Amino acid sequence: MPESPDNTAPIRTKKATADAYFIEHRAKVLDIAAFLDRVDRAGGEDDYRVAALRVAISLLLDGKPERARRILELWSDQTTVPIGKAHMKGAVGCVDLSSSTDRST
Amino acid sequence: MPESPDNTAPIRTKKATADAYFIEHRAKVLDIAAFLDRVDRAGGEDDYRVAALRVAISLLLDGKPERARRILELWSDQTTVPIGKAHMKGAVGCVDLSSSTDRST
Amino acid sequence: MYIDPHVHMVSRTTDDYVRMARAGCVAITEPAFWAGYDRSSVGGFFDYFRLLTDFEPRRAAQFGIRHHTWLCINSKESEDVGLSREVLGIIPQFLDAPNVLGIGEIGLNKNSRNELLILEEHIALAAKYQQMILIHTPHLEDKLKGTILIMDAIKAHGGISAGRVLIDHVEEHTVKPVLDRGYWCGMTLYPDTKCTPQRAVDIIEMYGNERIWMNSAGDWGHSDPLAVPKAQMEMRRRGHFESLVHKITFENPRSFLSQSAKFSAQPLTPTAADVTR
Amino acid sequence: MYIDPHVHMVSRTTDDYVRMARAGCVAITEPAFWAGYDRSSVGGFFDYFRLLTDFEPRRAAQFGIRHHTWLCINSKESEDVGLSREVLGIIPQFLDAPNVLGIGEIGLNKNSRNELLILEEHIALAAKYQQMILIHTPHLEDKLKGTILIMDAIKAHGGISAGRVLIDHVEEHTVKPVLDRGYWCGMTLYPDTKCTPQRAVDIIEMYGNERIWMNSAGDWGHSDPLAVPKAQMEMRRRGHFESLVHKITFENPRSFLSQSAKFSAQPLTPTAADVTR
Repeated sequence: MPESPDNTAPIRTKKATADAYFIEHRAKVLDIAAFLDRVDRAGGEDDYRVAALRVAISLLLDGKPERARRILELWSDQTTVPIGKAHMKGAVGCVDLSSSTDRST
Repeated sequence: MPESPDNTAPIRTKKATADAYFIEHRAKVLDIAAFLDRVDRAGGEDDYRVAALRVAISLLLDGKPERARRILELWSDQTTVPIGKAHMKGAVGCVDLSSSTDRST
Repeated sequence: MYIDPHVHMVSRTTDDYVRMARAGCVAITEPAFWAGYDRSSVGGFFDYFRLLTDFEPRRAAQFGIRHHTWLCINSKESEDVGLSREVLGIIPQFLDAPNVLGIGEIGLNKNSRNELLILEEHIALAAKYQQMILIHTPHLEDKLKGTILIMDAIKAHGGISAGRVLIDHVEEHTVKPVLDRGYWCGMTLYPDTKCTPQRAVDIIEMYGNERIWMNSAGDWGHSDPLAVPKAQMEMRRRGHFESLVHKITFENPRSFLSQSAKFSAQPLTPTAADVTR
Repeated sequence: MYIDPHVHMVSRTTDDYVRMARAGCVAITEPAFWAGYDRSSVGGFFDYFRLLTDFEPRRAAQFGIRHHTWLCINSKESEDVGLSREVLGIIPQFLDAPNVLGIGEIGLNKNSRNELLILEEHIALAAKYQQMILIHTPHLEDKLKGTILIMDAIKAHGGISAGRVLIDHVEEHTVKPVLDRGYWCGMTLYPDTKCTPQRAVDIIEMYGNERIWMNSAGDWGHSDPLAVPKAQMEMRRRGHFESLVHKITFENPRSFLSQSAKFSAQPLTPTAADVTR
């Protein structure tokens, strides 16, 4: 068992990272493409969750670090006061980015 | 067993499509974000596969239909002549988009 | 009840047979495949074809599953033209076996000249012996180019009816060219590198339900011999009619495969455990 | 060898215990959880706490796994303040059971006023009885807000040491605030809605390996009681040292949990099948 006093990982390269993980993320990009195509083919009004997904996808390409953290923050309820009453038990996955409703009332 | 002469599916809405599939594609966007963050943290030269992934991601947001088909075409070898000899058995997942090498020689 | 028309059972366990049978699998077809390494002599292929035509159908029958097969040397081994021709030479003696449906899975891998040469010779063999053809299309970035080259090669021969050729592993960028030329097509449900059940059902919604089937291509790699019933669940989840589920996963493969009189999807009573081994 | 410090075995099978034991699980802790529906009376909680303190440790012992637990009423049920207080009233009589480590998983779900009220009363109970706390943070879009509200509530009480509180289900946007305030944190490996093994290992690489653990939170929904050994594989795949794998999946949870003298990860010989049922 190799030991390291500070438990650090071996240094990795971008190439090694792509060797290990490119194929599965290639598949995930295709899955998202197919999902967005599916939404296109469906009828009815636009859905705020899909809109929030598109905004998140744009963050993937903005050239800044910590995309995962920033996307999670984007989708988060940014209010700070408890809501009056819980009317459901589940969660949706994102807030409505087009809404400025203060849900703390 | 309900029957339909033309085997068509029930009409679906964008909302119903998001109800069924949003959460898992939300997770896939986060996975891709974390992968791109991981590449950022790694050392060495940029990898052409990650570059091809970024171009594909930009197609997710170009507002045109058939993203899945177009992304697969983007990643495809567009040459039309057989190569001289197969030097490997596997495939990478995309061509090098920065290269105009004719691989048919 | 379903048919998995492309699954490499030589690489799967008896537990997989049990699970497939429980999920409703009544018939399969097993194309000859690459072993994960290049076989070193024609003798290795001879024994593989014996397995596909003798042992494997007996193994499947114990679980009430009808086993059929297709014979060839894989395009991954086509750079060795000499060995490939030796293998082509022994195929005819197996074509009369009761479970052989035709030549397959032939096609291209890296789209090389020798692969194309050996593909052409397989096509000629199929034509000479009036065999159906099961086509493997290349992986990932090589698929689009290879699919076109393969269809051009079949057309160039001139002696093969498009309706007797199944072109497998189509995805969103290859399904339309294949259907437009009159071929049957298969969608392979495979982790990461081919279609997911969702994308396969999308393709049916976009390109129709004629001349198309789904298969697992379960093999010695990361793959899922229960992929077809999982895709059935995906169709039901979307509210597709049970009649469409049945058409895609049973009637369509039965229609194509029944062009060989040897194919059957009739109920089969599981045989006793095979004690001849 | 690993510890799964958050798994709801009441909802899992004996087969899961077998697989966990084979994968190297030596100890688990099971926080009290929501049943999938609201329990209708304090009697239901009484029986649930008996299960967690009596039956489940005996079941786990048959597989050589040491079982520990945490007690509470879940935040999903906190809108019923009256029932919640009844449940708070019966918890003390269970706190001396040999496998009870503290109060948990308490926290917030939709970040409502009543949830916060009942959380504060749980915190006060933990302080009064000098119990450790295991915190559940809300799901998805509610997590960030809830994590801050929870930490504020613990701080406002003033009687709880941060080092005796584990804040679970952190993700990339909550891990740093939790660590910065001196708490322990847990990463939950869960399909779609929490961390994947990959993202959890990313977080370790970005935020360090102190005061952090991983768990499966296996429950009655789509979840994976083998998630921790899978994350160990992910660490090895990246070339992390075995010492780091061991630290994250064994030493860290042992360090935190050993603040209770009742915790043990010592080897346990599997007991005979339990025939008292």
